[in-house]
Amino acid sequence: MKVEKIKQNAFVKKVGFNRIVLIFVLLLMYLAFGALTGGSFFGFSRIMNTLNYVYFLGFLSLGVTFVIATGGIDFSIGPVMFCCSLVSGYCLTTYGVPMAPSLIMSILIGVLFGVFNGYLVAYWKVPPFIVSMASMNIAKGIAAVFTKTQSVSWPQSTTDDGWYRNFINMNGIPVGLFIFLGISVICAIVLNKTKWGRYILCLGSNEEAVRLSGVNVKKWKMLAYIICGTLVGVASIFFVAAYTTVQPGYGDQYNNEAIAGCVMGGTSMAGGLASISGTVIGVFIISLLQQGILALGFTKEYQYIITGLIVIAAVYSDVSARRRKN
Amino acid sequence: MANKKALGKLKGREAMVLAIIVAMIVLFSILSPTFRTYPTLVSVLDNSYYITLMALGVTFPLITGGVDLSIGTGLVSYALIGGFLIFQKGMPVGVAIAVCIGFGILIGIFNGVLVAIMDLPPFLATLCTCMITRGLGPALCGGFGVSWPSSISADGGFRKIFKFVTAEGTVIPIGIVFMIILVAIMSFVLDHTRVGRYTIAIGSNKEATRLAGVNIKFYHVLAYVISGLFAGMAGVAYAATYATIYPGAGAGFELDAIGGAIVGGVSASGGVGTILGSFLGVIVICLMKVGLPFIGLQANWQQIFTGIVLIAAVLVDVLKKKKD
Amino acid sequence: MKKKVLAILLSAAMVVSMAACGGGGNDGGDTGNADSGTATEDTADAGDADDAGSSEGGNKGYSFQMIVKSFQSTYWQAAIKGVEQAKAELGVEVEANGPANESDIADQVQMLDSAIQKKPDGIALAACDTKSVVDSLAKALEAGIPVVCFDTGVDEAPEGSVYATVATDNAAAGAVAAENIFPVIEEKIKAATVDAKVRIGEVNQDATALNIQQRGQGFIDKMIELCNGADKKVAVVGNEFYVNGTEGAVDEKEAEVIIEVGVPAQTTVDLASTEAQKIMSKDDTIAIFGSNQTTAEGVITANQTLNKLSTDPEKGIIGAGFDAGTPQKEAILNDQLIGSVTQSPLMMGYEAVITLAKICDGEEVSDIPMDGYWYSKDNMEDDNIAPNLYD
Amino acid sequence: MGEVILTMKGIDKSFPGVHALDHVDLEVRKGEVLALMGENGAGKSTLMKVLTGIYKKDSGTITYEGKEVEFKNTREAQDAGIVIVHQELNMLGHLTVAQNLFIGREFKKGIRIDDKKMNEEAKKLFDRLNVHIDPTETMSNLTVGKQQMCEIAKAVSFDAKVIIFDEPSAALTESEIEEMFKIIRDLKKKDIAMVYISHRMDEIKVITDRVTVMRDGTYVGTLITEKCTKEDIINMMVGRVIYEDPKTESAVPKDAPVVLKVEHLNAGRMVQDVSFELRKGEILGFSGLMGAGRTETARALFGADPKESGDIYINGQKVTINNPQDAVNCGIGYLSEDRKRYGIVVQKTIAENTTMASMKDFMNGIFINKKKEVEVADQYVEALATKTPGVDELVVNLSGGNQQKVVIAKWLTRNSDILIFDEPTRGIDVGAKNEIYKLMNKLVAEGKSIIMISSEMTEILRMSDRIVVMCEGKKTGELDISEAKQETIMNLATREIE
Repeated sequence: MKVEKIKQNAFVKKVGFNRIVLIFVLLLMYLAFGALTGGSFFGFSRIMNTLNYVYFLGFLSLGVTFVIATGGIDFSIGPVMFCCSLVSGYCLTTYGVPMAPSLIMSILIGVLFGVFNGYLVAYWKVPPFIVSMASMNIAKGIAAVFTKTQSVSWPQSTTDDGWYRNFINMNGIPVGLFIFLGISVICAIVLNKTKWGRYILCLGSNEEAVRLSGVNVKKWKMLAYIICGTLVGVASIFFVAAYTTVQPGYGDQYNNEAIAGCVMGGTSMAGGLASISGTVIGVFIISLLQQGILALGFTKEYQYIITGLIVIAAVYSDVSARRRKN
Repeated sequence: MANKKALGKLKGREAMVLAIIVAMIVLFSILSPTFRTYPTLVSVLDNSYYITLMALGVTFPLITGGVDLSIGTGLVSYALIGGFLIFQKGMPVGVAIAVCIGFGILIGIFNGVLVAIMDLPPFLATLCTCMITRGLGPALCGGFGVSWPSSISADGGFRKIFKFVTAEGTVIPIGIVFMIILVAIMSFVLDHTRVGRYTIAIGSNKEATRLAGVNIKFYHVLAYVISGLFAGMAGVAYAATYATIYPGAGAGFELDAIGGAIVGGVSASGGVGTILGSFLGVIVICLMKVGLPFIGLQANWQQIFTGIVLIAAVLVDVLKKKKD
Repeated sequence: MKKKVLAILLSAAMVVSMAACGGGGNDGGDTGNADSGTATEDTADAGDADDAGSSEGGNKGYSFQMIVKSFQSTYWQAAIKGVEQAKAELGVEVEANGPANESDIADQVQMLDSAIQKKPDGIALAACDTKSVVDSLAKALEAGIPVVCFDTGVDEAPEGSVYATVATDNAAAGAVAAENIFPVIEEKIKAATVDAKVRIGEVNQDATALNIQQRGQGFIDKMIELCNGADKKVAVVGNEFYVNGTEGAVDEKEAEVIIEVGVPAQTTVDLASTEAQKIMSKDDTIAIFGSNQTTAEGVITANQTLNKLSTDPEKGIIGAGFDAGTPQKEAILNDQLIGSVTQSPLMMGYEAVITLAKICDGEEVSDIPMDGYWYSKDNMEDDNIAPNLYD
Repeated sequence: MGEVILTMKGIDKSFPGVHALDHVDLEVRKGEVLALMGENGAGKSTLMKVLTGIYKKDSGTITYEGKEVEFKNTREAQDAGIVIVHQELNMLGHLTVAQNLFIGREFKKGIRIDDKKMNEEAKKLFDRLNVHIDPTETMSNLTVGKQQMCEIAKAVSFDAKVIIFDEPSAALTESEIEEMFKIIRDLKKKDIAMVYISHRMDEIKVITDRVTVMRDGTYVGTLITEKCTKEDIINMMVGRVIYEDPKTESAVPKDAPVVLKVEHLNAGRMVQDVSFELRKGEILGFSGLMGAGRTETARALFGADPKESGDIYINGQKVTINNPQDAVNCGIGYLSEDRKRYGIVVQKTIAENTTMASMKDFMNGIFINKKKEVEVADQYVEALATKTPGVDELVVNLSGGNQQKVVIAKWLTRNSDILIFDEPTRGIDVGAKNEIYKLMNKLVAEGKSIIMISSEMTEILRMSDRIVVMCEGKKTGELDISEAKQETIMNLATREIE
């Protein structure tokens, strides 16, 4: 038994340690960028910019965390997010649907995609990877067909309908941050303290065993995708709140960044092991990176490359850590 | 002879896909008179070359139970770098092509190392490479779009590899001939050589293959190298077909190829699949790409249909499994 | 465990080092462009021999930020070239940057904000999307940083934030294309009847910024006007956005002339060419217009298989493009396209910087409208055209 | 007795935190079968893996045919003539038998693989061992037993001088074991040395010449098989006698109520018209050969696999069971033979696994009552004497026996009255086995009822009150323990085969 005791401590440490290192990295990066951009990086409005990116990316990451916890994957989130705000935005601008319903609609569309993905994965056993591919195409297609391939601009803050933009920034107060952290906490509770999270994590680790314990795994698996869909819907609101305009046919790059943030946070692609706090930190790292790269006058390309490399590093450390444990 | 039976099953799948292709062609021809013309056929092929090449390559990682998402953004950045060399550095086209393919192989090796040696989940590893390649091309050649020499220009000869224009201006899509040859070669490689045999073996039971004394690391890496190699060739095909290569494009190309392979009966869980299947699958995807606009549907419908077809293709397998 | 820490530190280190070289590059003068993709090297190669000589010219020592839509299309290389010239003449710093892709709206907004925080003497902006930059412009106003819009105007910009706009009148530019195509196909249009319709195609990139929309619409409206002039009724079919957006069009049945608008699902040449193909492979098509570089190249690509384009309406389809780039220029020289409309990216870039400098000198500035020039085989060499025909 | 072909001296091997092998010695002679015995984790497999180059030894020497050797990988060992038949089957399901046999050493014509020749060679090989397998059959279509045969055939096909069998019989039916023994004897004649790792005493007695025993990574001693008794061996393995005699008569009163009644259960080829009753407080043994359809019956009954027809009555009430949920709600619990896949969630803690089946009793509001969870888990760790530092231990870190206990705890927490034990002691070492047996007896004493599926005759005879025998998916007999003899069961189990 002594042996196992040691292993277990190592494991506990791993989980805790992980976060510490991440936060350390985060600060390190912040300082590095700050230094390199001659202080201008520490400005308040710079922080607000970074947050703008954090919000929608954060919700995407939170969502996909649940899916990855089940051992699945969803990389339709980016296009689906755009689909949400395009379709509802088009209704808003063209069919004169009032703001509030449009926002709700955004979320509902997200939920619908969640149901679609979840149903196919859980009940029809279609590999998640393929479902993602499919619903990615479908989301892009629907959005484009619906908007007649025109981009949609949500109202400016100055207009009467502009109030929705207060979600992220009400005269200087980063409301969005509070909402985001609030929802993160809820997610953390759901994942760690409730039956939902327990089953989602367990079936991510060994689905058959959970099924034979008399648990309706299909239901819980589907739930994970629905949660993801919902959060994607929320993300779409925060995206338009930050950038007003969305256009059909895009959004892929956000999949990668969202998944990256989540994996960096120590959520294991193998499933069964997920951490909301990690995801949140991961998202901050990604956003800071994006912000910093731009601030340094690099183009997006460099961000792609660096993000790619970082995620590889993160995953490799996760893999090798697990290999050590077994 | 169960082996025959197994073969038979796949043949069945290919036959099915072939039937779908015929059905689509008939349908489109009925609905759109302009579709049933020689040029359209040619254009379907034109659109298919680079996707086909990707699909032929990516079939190998898929059969090992992995996947390669980096091919789409990859091929664009290879083509970009090639074009950059021709125009900014005034290098001959031949060199550009070589570089294009060379880069493909390099990235292939990189993927291989990540997946086979560092043991990362293929999906995630290649997703990262996808990001990296997406940045690589533009980063290396300044984020500008470049165009390879056009068919009329002196050294535009390489475009004739895929499409030969006779004096009277009739177009002969000789590209398809090469595709068929490649399909033949790769089928042979997959079915009758160690490379193919071990690729399947790895997809079937990696540990067992290792214990059988096979150098799985090598063959596993090789699968990704093949995929990279073909991505490089796809880069050339793309440059040969389209006037200008724009950076940032290419995201999503891989899905057409992988989708095609899946439609063609390659199992997402590895161990099963044929080259011919992948090839036919790609044709289905390309028919939709080109065909749907002809029957008066806006281009965007194509994406929706691609999605649906993909799901359908997999559901067929799922249901078949349910049966036996 | 160690491995994990190591790996993460490693990646951190990587970030820092990446950043470091960026920073290194940054303090150097015009390497701003270098960051934004070695633009300077390119343009340096691409000519501007006098650049070196005249760089000692006037020295105002202003530093400007320039945000372009992207460096994707060679169009922007020309713009940068113009900027280089202005820099050389005025001896000002210009740091240019732009998203990887004309549709990375979010990125551009971020870049604009970054630019503002760098507190430059002025910002030149070519907005990918005219709506989403509005807030940032307001920030610029607060920070008291003058903004000059080039290539694309921002209508809803907060009062006083944008000092001047250096942009092509896209509607007019689109019309130019129509005006030049019409005479060639006039006979055919005259000959057209309700039963024997003729078809004019237009391939339009999915319009994010207004300018391409306006361009497309400008072409359609002008064409309708001209056709009505030849008392033929016109119907617009294809992409609903334009079908609904057009006045003076009639129903497809009673029209003699049909304008078909194709919009590719995404801004990629392959999809553009598919759209072009769809239109060109119809027997009654007599002309086709690609309303920007990508779509024009789409038309050319489509022709590689169809081989239908010709400068003679009797022999085939009349093709016209927009902007420049090697493929188009070759196509024109080889009688595939009868011509194309170019804006003056070089001048725009140039003017934008000049205007900023003026603002800093406290001079009055006003909008500078740029024309779209029609160019064809005959006038490609002219002095007012040639410099704008970038590769 | 032939001369020594292989000696391992002072082999030492440590893994992070574990001293797996502590100066172990081993000596194998030509033409003998050497049994290598020891509880799970005694280091048998590790030792063999060191020998065949899967692991690298820390110290010690391996002398093979007079020369000191060290193999870097299985391939080298194979080439030298030392081949291992692995415990877990190493099949490539998508390839054919022949392709499997020659994987890694295909015959080639130029760059082309010569499948035709491979099939012929495979055929020859099977004829030599007189087993009947079609070389062109796809591997995944074969029965476990047949696959095991292929493994052995493969081993033989590297004209090996030393063959190591790592629990080869674990997955074999009695008849297949017989077949295998034939092959082994045959190989002995060919002067081939064999190391035979197994838990099954009776086999050891039958087939081996000498027995080397290991305990906790150390060498204990070697015995001549004829000259020793099971007890001797077991004593060396565990240091205490635990062997018990078969039950003689049922402990269940004749009038005990029927808690479970299954009528005409049908589920595919493996379950045809199976009917039986289970009484309160009874252990109903399910005997039969591997692939007789016992597990399938259990799974169909439990709703894990779809069933075509059949009625199930719980305490006289007819119930419908379409999925595990229904079954669990009817108070049935299923302990699978393959714990790691079907029993436990290895990456989770003991507590989490314990409450898996009965979450709803551990909720207050929408939150999980972790405190209660831990309490209950603790109770069962007490009650079942699970060896663990605490209930927050990850199950992956427990030994097989203790994992089994966690699964049992799971069902007790759900207080299921009917427990299906499928091969409850597979892969569990002798000591822990005994504890599980005690536990089962305790459970029935408390009024639970148990269906026990087991391939080990001794286990069946020792535990069951009644025995149902199955063969080829049909129920071929039902015996009271008092009338059950090994022979009677055997020929019920094999009736239809002959």
